[in-house]
Amino acid sequence: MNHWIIAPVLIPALAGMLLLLEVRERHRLRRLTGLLSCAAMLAVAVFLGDQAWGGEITVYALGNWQAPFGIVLVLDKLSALMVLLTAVLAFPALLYASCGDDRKGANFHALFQFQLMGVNGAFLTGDLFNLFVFFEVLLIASYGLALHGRGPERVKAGLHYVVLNLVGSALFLVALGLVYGTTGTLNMADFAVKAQALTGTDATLLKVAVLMLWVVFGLKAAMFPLYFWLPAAYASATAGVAALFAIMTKVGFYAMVRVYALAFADGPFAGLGQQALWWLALVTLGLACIGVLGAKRLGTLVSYLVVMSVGTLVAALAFGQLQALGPALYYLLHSTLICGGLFLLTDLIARGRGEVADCLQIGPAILNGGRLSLLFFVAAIAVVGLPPLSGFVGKVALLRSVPDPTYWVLLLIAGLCGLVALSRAGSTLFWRTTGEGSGLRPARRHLLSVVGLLLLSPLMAVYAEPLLQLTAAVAEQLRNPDLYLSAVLGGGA
Amino acid sequence: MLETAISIALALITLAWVLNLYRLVIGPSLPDRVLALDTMYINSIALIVVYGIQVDSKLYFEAAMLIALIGFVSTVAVAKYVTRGDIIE
Amino acid sequence: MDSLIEWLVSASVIIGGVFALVGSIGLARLPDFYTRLHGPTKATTLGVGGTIVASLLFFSWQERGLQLHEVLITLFLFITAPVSAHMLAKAAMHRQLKRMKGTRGEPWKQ
Amino acid sequence: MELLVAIIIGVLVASGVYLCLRARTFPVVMGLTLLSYGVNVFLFAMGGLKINQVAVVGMSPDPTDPLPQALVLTAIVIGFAMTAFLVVLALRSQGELHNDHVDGKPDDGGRS
Amino acid sequence: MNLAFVVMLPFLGAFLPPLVERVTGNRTLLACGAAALPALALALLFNPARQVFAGETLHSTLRWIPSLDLSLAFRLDGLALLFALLVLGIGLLVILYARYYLSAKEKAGRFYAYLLLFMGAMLGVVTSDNLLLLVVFWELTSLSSFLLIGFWGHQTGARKGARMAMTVTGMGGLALLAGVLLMGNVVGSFSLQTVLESGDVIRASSWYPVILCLVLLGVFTKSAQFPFHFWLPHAMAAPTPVSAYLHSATMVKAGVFLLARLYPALAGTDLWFMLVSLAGMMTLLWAAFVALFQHDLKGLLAYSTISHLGLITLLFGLNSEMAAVAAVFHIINHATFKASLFMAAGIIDHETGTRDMRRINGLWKYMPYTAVLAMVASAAMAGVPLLNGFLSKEMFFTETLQSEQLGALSWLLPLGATLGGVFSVAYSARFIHDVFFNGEPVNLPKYPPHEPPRYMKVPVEILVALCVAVGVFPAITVAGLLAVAAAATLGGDLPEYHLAIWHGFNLPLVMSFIALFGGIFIYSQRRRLFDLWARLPEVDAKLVFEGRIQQLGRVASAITGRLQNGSLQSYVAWAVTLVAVILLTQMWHLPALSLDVGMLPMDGVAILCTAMLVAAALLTTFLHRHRMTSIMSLSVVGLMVSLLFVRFSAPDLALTQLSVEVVTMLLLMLAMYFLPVRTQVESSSVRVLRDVLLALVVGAGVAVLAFLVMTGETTTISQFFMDNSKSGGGGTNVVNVILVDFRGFDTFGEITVLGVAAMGIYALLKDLNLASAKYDSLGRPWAADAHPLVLVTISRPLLPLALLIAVYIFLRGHNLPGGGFVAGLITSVALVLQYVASGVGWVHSRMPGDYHPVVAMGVLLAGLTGVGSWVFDYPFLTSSFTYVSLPVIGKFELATAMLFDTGVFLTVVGATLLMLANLGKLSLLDDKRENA
Amino acid sequence: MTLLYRVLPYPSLSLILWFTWMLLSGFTAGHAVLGAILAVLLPLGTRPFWPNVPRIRNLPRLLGFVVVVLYDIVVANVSVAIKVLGPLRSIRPGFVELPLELEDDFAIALLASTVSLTPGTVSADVSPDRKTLLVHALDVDDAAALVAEIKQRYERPLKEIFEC
Ligand code: NA
Ligand code: NA
Repeated sequence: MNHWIIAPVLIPALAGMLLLLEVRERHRLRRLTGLLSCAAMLAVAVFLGDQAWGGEITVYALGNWQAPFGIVLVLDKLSALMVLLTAVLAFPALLYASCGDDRKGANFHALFQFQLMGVNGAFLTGDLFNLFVFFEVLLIASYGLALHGRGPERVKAGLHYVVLNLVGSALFLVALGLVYGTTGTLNMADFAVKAQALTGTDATLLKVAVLMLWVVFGLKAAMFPLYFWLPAAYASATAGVAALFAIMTKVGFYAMVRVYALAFADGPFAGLGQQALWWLALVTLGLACIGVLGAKRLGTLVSYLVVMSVGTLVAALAFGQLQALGPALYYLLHSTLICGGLFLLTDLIARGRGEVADCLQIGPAILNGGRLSLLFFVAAIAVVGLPPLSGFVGKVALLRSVPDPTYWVLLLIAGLCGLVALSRAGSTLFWRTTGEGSGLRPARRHLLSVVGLLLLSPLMAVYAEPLLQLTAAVAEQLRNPDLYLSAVLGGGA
Repeated sequence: MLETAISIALALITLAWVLNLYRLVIGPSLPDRVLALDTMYINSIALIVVYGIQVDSKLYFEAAMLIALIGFVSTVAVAKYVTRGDIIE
Repeated sequence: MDSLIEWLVSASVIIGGVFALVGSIGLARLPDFYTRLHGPTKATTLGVGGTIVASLLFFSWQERGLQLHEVLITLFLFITAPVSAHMLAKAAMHRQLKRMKGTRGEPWKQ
Repeated sequence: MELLVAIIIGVLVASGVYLCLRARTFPVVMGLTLLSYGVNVFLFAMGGLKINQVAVVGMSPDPTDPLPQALVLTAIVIGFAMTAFLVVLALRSQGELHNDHVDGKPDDGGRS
Repeated sequence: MNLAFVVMLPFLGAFLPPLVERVTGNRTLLACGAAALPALALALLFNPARQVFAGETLHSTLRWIPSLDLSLAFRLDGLALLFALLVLGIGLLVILYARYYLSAKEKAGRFYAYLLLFMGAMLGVVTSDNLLLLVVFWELTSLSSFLLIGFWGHQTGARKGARMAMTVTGMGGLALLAGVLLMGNVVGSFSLQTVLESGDVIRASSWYPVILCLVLLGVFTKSAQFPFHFWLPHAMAAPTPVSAYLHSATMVKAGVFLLARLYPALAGTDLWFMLVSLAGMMTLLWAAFVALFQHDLKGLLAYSTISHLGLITLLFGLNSEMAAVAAVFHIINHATFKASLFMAAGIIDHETGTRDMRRINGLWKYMPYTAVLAMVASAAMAGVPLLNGFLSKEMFFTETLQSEQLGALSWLLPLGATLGGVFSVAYSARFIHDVFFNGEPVNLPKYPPHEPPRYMKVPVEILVALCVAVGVFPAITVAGLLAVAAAATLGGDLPEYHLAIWHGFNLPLVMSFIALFGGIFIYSQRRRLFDLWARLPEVDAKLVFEGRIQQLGRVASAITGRLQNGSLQSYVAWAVTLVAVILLTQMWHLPALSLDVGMLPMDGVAILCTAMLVAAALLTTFLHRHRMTSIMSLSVVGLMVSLLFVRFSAPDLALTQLSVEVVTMLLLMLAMYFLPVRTQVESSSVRVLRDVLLALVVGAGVAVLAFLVMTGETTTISQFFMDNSKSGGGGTNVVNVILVDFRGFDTFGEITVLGVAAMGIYALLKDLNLASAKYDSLGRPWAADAHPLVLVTISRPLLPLALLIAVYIFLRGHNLPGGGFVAGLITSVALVLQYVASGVGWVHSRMPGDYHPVVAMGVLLAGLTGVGSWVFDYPFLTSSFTYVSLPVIGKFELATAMLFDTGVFLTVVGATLLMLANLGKLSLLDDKRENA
Repeated sequence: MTLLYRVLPYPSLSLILWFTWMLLSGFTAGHAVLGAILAVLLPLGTRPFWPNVPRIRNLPRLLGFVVVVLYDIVVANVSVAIKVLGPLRSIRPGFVELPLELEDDFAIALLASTVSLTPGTVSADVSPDRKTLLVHALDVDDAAALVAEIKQRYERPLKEIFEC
């Protein structure tokens, strides 16, 4: 029996528990534990990716109870991809945080591991209520992480983040209740099958449930009008945490894709809420542009870039028939990694500027700013979508597969806004300086994590073709939900 | 006869509850309200026990026992809050 | 059902209900906190006690054997309820709540 | 009975939502608690209502749906964890921002 | 391969100079190192060039992203060769020139790196054989030019100039991208060859106007065509070698290059003529006019560049093959004379310390040699015979005369052309006269100026020599190159033309002379014109642009601030509104509510209890300002909900809810010590009304949903659990078996949540600085009795009793209501009661106070129980149970689920105590601070 | 004796626990064993939490005391019920100070509880020096008589049970 599927959940869980057992606060040991766990996760994720690429969808029936009665983990190409992405992002983020940020509060490493557990669980589970549980795991850990360290800004942003998500969780439960009340099941595949047969009142109730699910996922993904919490929360979080959070919005997006692909791409409920999703995504994109232009801190700017990527992605999903999903997933990989890297870089810059931190105003020159400015330049090019880095590839791929004028205009404007804002930010941070700074020099591990993440952009551009093929294969598998259904429910589906 | 008696008892206890809620609302002091709440908890024990007889089931006994055992902790906590502010010191 | 048992159970249940109600009437009706504090003791003791006796009789009869575990409820209540009352009295004295006219003696300063 | 439960759910949810929209951390905590009561009852009700049909094998001829109960149990525990976190966060906010406004706005008086 | 390598060479080489700089401080060596790359590239182009001259087009393709039809495809035809030579040749000269221009302090290594990056990008643009690839390089030129223009980033002008250039050209680049993508859609390929062969398809497509506009937007921004010309003068903040390079032969030429490149695909329509020639004409005239009034040496050259680019654009717009040839020719000529002029300007700047022509006068005396070079180049710019500028300008005049595109208004074209010529001569005259003559220099920062270092002049000499050579011997110097380039531009046969100095007396010659003398006349009238100019309102594009950008930022900030106003209330309101909208819109599709459905009968007790629950909920809500009262009524709600669970056959839920209630109350009381006991009225009545409405809609909506589901019929998967609970899970309490077995994974996640919440709370509480109240809410000092005797004494024996009950509840859980969670809560409550009764110090002197390990052990135990099933090759959390018979004791069950439930128990105990005990300790910190 | 003491530091508590367990789980052999194990283990485990609880020295007296208290509860309940339902003007509440002879904390607490359990009186406070118990009585004619009655009916037996 192949137990590896559950490893991405159990490895961080185990590491988290060991970290809790370690009561003597030996920081080196804690760091080592955390990093080893991340490394192991990376290895497992690669292995699982390889397995998923065999084309078979692997189902792991927890407690040996078959779907739809027990909870199953499902490893298909999409979940493998997302787990891999998480692992790739987590390692540098943790490495960065392990340079001292982890000591600014209690239980950082354990929280970090549990966050990963939650994220991986959410990606792997094939059960809707279990998805809720893992959402809560990742949320509660993220609450702790978001508040890690000190400062009133962080507390305020954290409070908003927590309260909104608690409201979201309540809504999630209502939606799940309706799902169970109408279809009598919680397994995603079974749900997809049963949903198709609903009529009359039950069908309407199910519609309400699904629309509510969109709201819940939209809140996690940070879509208009539910993204307002994000900029403050991300901008005020510790750098390593903010970098890891780059994946969090993608969890919401993932959940949308999963549910949509299984149950609503086809059949009687095809396109349920799609129109609304499309317009909300476009508004998100537009408002993110405005946010990027108006940002007064680099951290906020990057946060809006995250929102921008969400708008871009959800619009591509809502455009219809999952035809843009392949490029969207490529873009997702790119934006997650680069935004993560940018959060780290923002912190390095802020450290270098002392008091002024990442405020976009005149400040002291950064000691050895050359390296940072180079990194910033690369990251900006990548995130704005200028050639020759991954952002350009992703954007071109999206433009080609979403032939809609509004989308084109917005996406191009988004690029322009990013360009204007980031060139302004960069010139302020690196050029418009007064005297030598008293800020801190980046540590080697700091630079290593940032470079590690940002280097992925050129790599993703160089290997764009295989990656696009890969994401296209993911999309192809999703376009054919029968594969998933028969894997989970057996041949009968 | 038993059924009637039980119905009457249930009605009496529910009525007691209403009076408790009345005290809880009008107070006037915080100890009054806590006392009302405490009484409600105790009346609930009676209610659960009577309900157990009504439906001829012992499955609800533990709920009543639980209230008897730890229900008072809430009351103690509030009382300590009133006198000391700090309930764990 | 045996009519004697039924009669006994019914009586106990009603006694329980009555005392629960009387306690709550006291709570609602008595003029100051200290006197109101005496109300719930009725619910605690005879109110719950009556229903417990009923339950004891009923299930012992039903199951053809002595069923005593309900007694535990009373046991626990007898342990915990005085503590609540005591703590509430202290709270009231701390708050220097008004006493009804004609109360003899003084509460202690907390 | 179903009507009563629906009314209960409605009132709990409405009260919860209203309190969540208040400006201080305390009512928000109260609101979220009420909301989660409402949601738990809602989730519970999705299995349908049955009286004295506890889902214990061999004890009830027509047992109630146990699954929503299990879900609600999970939801209660998670809800408790979240509430506890929020309460402490409210304290942290009080400690760092010196007031209990959800946006950390300074106010005129603390303990009035 | 070879070709791709040549293009990549500068990119690869870009890493070299910074490295060399680190090794050696020798600037000459550094410059030579940097120059070696273009030199090598030029050498490598030698053979291919011969093939191109022989009429071949060289291709070289590397795979990159086939699924986007984006390949590293390069082509070398005449046009590409021409531009490659300009890019590399002038680049080489600029590097040599920069060796002397840059001061010793400056980071020359970085400069060369940027320059080489730019060179590579430019080379890529001109040799791309794939339109997407062209866009890639196109944007790269914008990016690298941003770095070059902003090289002196400490100067405001440089920063703003760089950003402006980047923003404008970046915008154009995005438009170009869109245009190219559309073109690709129409043609079905991004291959340049295919696109060029599909001109008819493109022009016939309904997308043609859009494509043309988007492409032209790219072209016009890049080539600084009206109305996008404003960025170029401000790019003069760059070091002069950069200007010499970017604004003569490369960056701005990328735009006109694209016109040439796509000529076969896009040209030949009226729209093309209107847009291109109109923009060209406007630019030509306006920039030439403005150039005259620039006092900055480089400013004059910048506007002159814009003007000449306008001329070239105009030529392409004429839709005539001959005009295209002229355009290509002028591209060559402009590159040579303008590069040399910029370099000369740089020398003057370098030697005098200023570029202000009002201060620079009479340099003829101080640097005659440079003066000669500059004057020759200026003359070429003015179109003086025997110099290269004359030849192409003559062709230009000819073409304007021959165009009939404007019909009856066709005479406007030669008129405009002549007028442009006039101003061109005028500003050239100014460049010569005002700088080298016109009296003595005024207040120069460096005085006296002298000739620059010998080798700084070499690049200028070479370029000026080229101007003269082409001007005098066009046929033997440039003709071949022009022919292949023009042929490649037109994508077919060349028209009949003849490069010669003398074409006889004809109208173009007359126009040339009008321009020459008119220009000199205008320059002679400069005082009056300057006065006039000075009276015109001065518009600084940089300020305007910067203002716009800042305004944009402010507006954006304002909009963002509106939406994202930092108010949680509004965020929650948005979310709730969304839900309300969903409910409202879907309600219409629901059937009319009917009470005439199968329901359980109501009874008086239930109705009364419902009424009480509702009342308590409303009380909690409306009394929320009286916080303690609100908490009390919330507790009533909790109690009622527990009883609801009792009523509807869910004793497990009732037990859980009741014990959670108690813990929650402890938590709230702990918190209330630090929080205000009242909330003041803050919400306006409008706000309250809005919130009440939202609450009502959502509440009613959810109630309706609940009612419909409850009264509907759904077959669920539950029967399976009922059937398999005993046989498969070993327990009769199905709810519990679901929790620890069927859906044990949920429970595993759930206890993780609890544990993580406790950890998070611990982290939040650590070092929390909270002042506790010294007086109660009535202003009295707190009571003295911290540990009342009765409470202390009674709570202690209660502990073993409660533990006993916990064990009982735990053990029966699998078969009857109960379980690890409730048992854990009972245990926690009993322990917390000890804290409450006897204090933290007392408790911690009797047991360890760190509950982290307990939480960890709990989750670990649950997890390990799950992992245990791997031994038997079953999935995680597969349960197993067996019945054991012992003498006396009898038969009992052993189940792994029990072990799992023990994990739950431990986690619950650890987590609640971690939360409550640490919250309780908070006040101790405050006391300690007081005492300290 | 020492070994027995080590295993069963509080035999009466262990007995109560065992009996509670049997009540809860039913009188079977298996539960008798399990209950015995728990009755030994739990007091041992929680021993640090209650260092000096007095031993019951007179078990029959204890049983007698329980019967008396239960009887008093029933009687007092009825009389108090009448007062509660009757005219309120007729009741004369008062705080009565009861000088304590008991010295042991646990015994004092038991007395206070007993006073509170019998309707009509609530023990409101114990003086810091543990010499006086403050009792609130719902209707008191003669404070001295009340004090005497409490001392006679409850305090004395308690003293006998615990302190000899
Ligand atoms: Na405390
Ligand atoms: Na001059």
